[in-house]
Amino acid sequence: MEKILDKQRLDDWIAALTDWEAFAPAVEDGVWAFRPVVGAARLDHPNTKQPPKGFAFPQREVFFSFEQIKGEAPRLTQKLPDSKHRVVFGVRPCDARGTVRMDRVFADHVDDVYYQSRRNNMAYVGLACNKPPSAHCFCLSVGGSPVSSDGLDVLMTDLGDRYFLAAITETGKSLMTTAGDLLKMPAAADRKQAASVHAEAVAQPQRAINNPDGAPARLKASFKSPLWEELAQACIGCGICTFLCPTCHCFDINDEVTGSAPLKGNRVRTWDNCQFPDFTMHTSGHNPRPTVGARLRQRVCHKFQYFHENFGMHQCTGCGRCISDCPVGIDIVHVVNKVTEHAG
Amino acid sequence: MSEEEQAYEPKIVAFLCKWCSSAGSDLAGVSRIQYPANATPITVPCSGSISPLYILSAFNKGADGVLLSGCHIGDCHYIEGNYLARRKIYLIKELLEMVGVEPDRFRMSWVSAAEGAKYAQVVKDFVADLKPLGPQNKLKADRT
Amino acid sequence: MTKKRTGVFVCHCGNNIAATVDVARVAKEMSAEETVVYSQDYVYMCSDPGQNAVIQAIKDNQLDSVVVSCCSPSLHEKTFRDNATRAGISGFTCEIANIREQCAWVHKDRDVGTEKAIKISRSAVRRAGRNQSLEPIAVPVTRRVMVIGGGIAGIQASLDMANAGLEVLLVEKQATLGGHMLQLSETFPTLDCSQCILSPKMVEVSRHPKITVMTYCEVQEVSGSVGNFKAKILKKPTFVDPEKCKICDDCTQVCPVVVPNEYELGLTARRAIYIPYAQAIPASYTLDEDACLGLNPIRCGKCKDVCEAEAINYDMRPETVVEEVGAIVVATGFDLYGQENLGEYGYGKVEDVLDGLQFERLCSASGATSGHVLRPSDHKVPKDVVFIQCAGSRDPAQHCAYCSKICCMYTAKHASLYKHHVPDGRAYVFYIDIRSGGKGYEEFVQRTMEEDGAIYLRGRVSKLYRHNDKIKVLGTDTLTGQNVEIDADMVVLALAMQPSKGTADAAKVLKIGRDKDGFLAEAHPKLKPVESVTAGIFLAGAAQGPKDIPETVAQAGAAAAKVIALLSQATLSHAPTVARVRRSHCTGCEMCVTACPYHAIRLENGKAVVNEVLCEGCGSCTATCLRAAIEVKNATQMQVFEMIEACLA
Amino acid sequence: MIDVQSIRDAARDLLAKGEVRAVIGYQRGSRGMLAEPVTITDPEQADELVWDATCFHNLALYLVEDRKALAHAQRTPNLPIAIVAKGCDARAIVVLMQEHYFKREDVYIIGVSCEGGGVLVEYKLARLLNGAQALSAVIDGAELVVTTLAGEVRLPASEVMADRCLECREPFPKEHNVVFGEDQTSRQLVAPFTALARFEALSEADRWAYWCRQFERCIRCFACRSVCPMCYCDECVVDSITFPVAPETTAEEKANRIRWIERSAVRSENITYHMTRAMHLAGRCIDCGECERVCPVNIPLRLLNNKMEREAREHFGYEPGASIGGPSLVASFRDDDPGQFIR
Repeated sequence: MEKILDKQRLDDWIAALTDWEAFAPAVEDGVWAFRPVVGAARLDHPNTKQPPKGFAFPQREVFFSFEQIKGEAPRLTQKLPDSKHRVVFGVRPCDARGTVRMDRVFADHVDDVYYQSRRNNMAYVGLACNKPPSAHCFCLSVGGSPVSSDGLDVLMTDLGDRYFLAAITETGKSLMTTAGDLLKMPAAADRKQAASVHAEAVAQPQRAINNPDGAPARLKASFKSPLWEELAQACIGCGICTFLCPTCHCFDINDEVTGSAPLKGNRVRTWDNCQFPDFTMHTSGHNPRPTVGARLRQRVCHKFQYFHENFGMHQCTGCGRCISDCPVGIDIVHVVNKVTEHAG
Repeated sequence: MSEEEQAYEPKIVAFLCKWCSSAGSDLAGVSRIQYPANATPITVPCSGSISPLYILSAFNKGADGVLLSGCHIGDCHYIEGNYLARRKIYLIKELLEMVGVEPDRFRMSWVSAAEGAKYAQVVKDFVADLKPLGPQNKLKADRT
Repeated sequence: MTKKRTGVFVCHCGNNIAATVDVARVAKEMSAEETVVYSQDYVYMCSDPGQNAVIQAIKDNQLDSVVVSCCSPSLHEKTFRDNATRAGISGFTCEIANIREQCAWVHKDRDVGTEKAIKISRSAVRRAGRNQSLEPIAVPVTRRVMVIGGGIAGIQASLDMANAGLEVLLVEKQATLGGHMLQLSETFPTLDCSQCILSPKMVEVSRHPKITVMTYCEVQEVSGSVGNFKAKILKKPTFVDPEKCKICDDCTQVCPVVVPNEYELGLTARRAIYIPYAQAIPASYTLDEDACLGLNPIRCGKCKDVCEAEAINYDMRPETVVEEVGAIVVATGFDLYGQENLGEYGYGKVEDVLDGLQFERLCSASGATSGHVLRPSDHKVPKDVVFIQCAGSRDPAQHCAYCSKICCMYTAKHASLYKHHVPDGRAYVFYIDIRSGGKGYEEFVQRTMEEDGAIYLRGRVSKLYRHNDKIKVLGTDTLTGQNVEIDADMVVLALAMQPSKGTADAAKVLKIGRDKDGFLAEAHPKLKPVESVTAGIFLAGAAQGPKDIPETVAQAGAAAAKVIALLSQATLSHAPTVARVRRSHCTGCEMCVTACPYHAIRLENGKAVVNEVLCEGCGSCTATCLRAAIEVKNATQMQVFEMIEACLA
Repeated sequence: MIDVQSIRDAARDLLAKGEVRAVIGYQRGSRGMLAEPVTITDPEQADELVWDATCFHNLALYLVEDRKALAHAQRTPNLPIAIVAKGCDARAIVVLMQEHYFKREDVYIIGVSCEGGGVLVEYKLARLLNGAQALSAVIDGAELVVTTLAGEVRLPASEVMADRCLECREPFPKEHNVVFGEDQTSRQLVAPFTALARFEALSEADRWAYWCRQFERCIRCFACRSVCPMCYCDECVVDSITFPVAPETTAEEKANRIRWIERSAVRSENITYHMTRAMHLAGRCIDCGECERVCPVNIPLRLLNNKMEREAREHFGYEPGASIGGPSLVASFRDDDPGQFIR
């Protein structure tokens, strides 16, 4: 299904989605984030500071609450997420491809009920990148594209005064159907313009990983490379790269105790981060990844080797956030290129 | 004062130094001076031993007000613990106000072992000042 | 960690607690606590049956910690800690929840009171749940004392302690004992001769079998702590063997070097080899190395040649000895306020402007003028003498803010003595107030004014200068509002007392605090006036603050009594609730070292180390440390954290 | 204007003569014009060093990292390590030495004066360049010289400089072994604490609304503390696991870390974290502003630290980073410290 939406009517479409809570990029104190749509939604954002991964995988998730009266067995109460439908507008193709990877992780071997129940109620309406939103975009070298529809329910393309909409999934179709008359059938010229915009977008210069297909094998051969420490030299061990990543999904589980007579509290999942020095800390005091180099290697190899071995795809969608926001200039494109060049 | 304010009972954590303020509160007891029960005392060796984290933690755990009390300047059992406290506590007080926590949520006093009536008054005043502010939700952890 | 087994005992205190607090409910609520295995209430927990119940419950239930919810810990903490000890567990595992003074007695509403009592008790349970079993720290003691300073304070303290059987080491920087009191002519208010009352004490000290006198010695370094100090003492060479010296005075007759005599405050001269004064203790000469021509027979050698007793030995060298002592008394005394600071009174520039001590020497029978008051410039009898009080005292803007306390009295004494010496002379006293608190003091001042006829002028001297052979003194009498102009023959300044240089040195060596004026700081201004902040170091005399002789002697006695009490035990017992360092977390930033009021923490190999004997457990270090690397045992941050939680649950 | 070659020559000499074991400096990275931290050990590498208006980083952090690595390897080197240090960086080094983190002789400070300028802020520059891509940016006196594809542009430095640099009171590294550039400490661009004063003029409700928004945004990536040279603790008090484990660390210690805050990135925990951090930096923060720069969600952390700095300065006469030997702010006191707030 393909349609045309007058830019002026975007808000009307959102308003028509009465069964959905709608989110769109908004800027607060210079930070772009997906926020509930209040008033007019504008899709003129570069990219949001954080990808939309938190909708299905929030930074904090309560699994269950517990209470134990002294001498009795503990009582657990599961806390499943609400069943509200949420739709996110303005998702960039790279982030949508991140969602595909998250879906694989949280459905592999076991279904993560918390992730699944949130994810099943989500819809992503994407916006093709006519121009790269960041100087560090490299989606093309990791199998993506600025106009990719992978992971989206609807892909929108900016045609100037109107959007070209393509339904990707059944959910997407129903979102578009709900709009009724707001959406017009595209004319041939619209289709032609969309196609040319897409072609131009793909032709935009981007940074590149030189040999993405060869990366898994080459990284495997470079496990002991001295380059890791050299390239990580400036790393300060913060969590920016992974907390802003659309595919990083490591977490920690904690009991947040709120009272002790009776003992009660919540079991909570929070994001964790392989770049934190304590991530792999053992109780014994031994840390198998004691250095910045070991931790950078983990991040890079997880994305370009281990994940590939498990799922047949890179766990990186080329959004470039980890590059542009790194406080000390650690650049995953540079790292992968440098290590793979010197492999073996 | 509205009825709502009347009914609301602020929860106060009161850090009292062992030598002066805790003894002062004992004297209030011996003198049978009645004062509101909102403040639960925690006796510490010295006001100088109170880490700013104690104050933040009390607010985090849901205290509506935090009271600190030590020996008057010059009377510290440990000579200069209260001087160290005065400087540190000044800084945390400024910081709390800076982020917009109502200044009346946090109070420090010097109460000597002979000032039972003063201790009672400090608590009375604090409770009266806290009531109009209502529950403290700014720093309180939402544990749901 | 195995879980604690805590017992909770809630006291009714008759109706004192039970009237406001539902004690049974408190006991029941406490039994729901994770660590509580036993909980009861009882009408009088502190009664014999109550105490026995605690002991029995500890034994029957294998309790390892106890909470008693009752009255203030100031009343019965010791009682119940002793019970815990009697029952075989550490007394330091016992906590008191004060639900009487801090709860039942100050609230009327039973529900409210009960709720608060539960919070207080729960808080104590949490704290007890993390108490360590601690035993008091036992420290063996050295039953020896070092007294620094051989003035009247040091002499008195030494005698008192030696008479109590303690071995005393009396260290004096000068060549003789006696200090400033030795320089005084008479003492107020009785006008008895200073040397006559001091000399017998000096002799007693020198002959006392328990006292070792070390004159011409300086303490260079002190390490260790209460009960076990090590002092490094420098023995300066006197080049005269006191055992051999016969005090014949032949040596001074031949010595060619003349230098000002310190003992006479420069009013007279002495030789390079000298005895400070005739009755010096030890009775021996000292060769002033700095003044001597060279300690070398080629250079001079006259004294050695003439000494028949062969007491003079040019080869003596400085020597350092290390002495072990259990306690230290600091009696390093005072100096007069720096004369150079008082340019406005012409001191040092205008002849015949003297300080109080110089005037003492002028009056003294053993002084340069053999007890005749003669002015130094021309040895004439001064007929008009102006005494200026508060010279440097009570002047926060330019000099010392404090009152030197004794100057009103000694100026009265000076005026009185002067009139006794020169009955037809006129004594003028400029004063701000007369402070004459003390037995017989006010009467003495009155006698000086009325019987001796000293002229007291309330006001300050604005200016003085030499005018022909007189000193022109300009001032104001604020009582009459008149300007006063006096042509004086001599001016005596009642200079402020300030801590001696030796006091500053001692404070540095001993690492004890000084107050803003430089006097030694006492551990507590009211309750510990003779203790320094460092355990085992005591203060006596004017080093701690301006005081007169009787006060000095009293304080010396008090310091001695404290030392006697301290060293009467074979071992010292110290509370074990002291700071502990988590070495893994300590980065050696030294903040705790700076913050500790007791100098109980030092850095060793880049990590903080606590001297448990010096630590008083105040917790200043805990609150200062940024990384929770130092905590007071049984008052840890974890305990406070849980208590906060208990208060807000 | 400092000739970068002089810094390179100094670094090369030090390494070639064996006077230092490494030089911590700035190099050009792979991300366009931005400088990034580098540690060089080979004199040949000296030519890679750069000095320009993108040398944001407070390199003192790497002295800390170096110390940690040495401690981990149980090595005591016999040569100092050299570091390129701006005024703020040098103050940080002073605080570290005040806290005995290393000794003066362990560090060779190659001071660089910021002269009339400071470091730039990327978004300010981008706004002025109107889409043109900057290839390099150097401060020359009161101007920023930017090279773009279209040629050289000169911009007023004050319009692109970081707030911290505009408010800087000491753009010259007083503590140094060698120093390049003029001492222009007396320059007055913007009065110190201007941003703070502006913020403090807000009402209590507005202040809270502001911080509430900021702290709700925090994702607890801990970049602020990771980038801070003063946050050198092996284990932060707000972390709930025992990180430095020594042979004497008991199981109880490991199991019973105080959880002052939870790992959940929610407002209450975030605010407790940031306030604790501000308290722990009181008297230690030298206003390099790195925490604010690196924050991915733009929390104005400098305000908190500035607040503590100004209070310490005005009420306790305390200047962080002024003296190696002085006592720390919270470990000391003065008789006349303010006490009017105490009842």
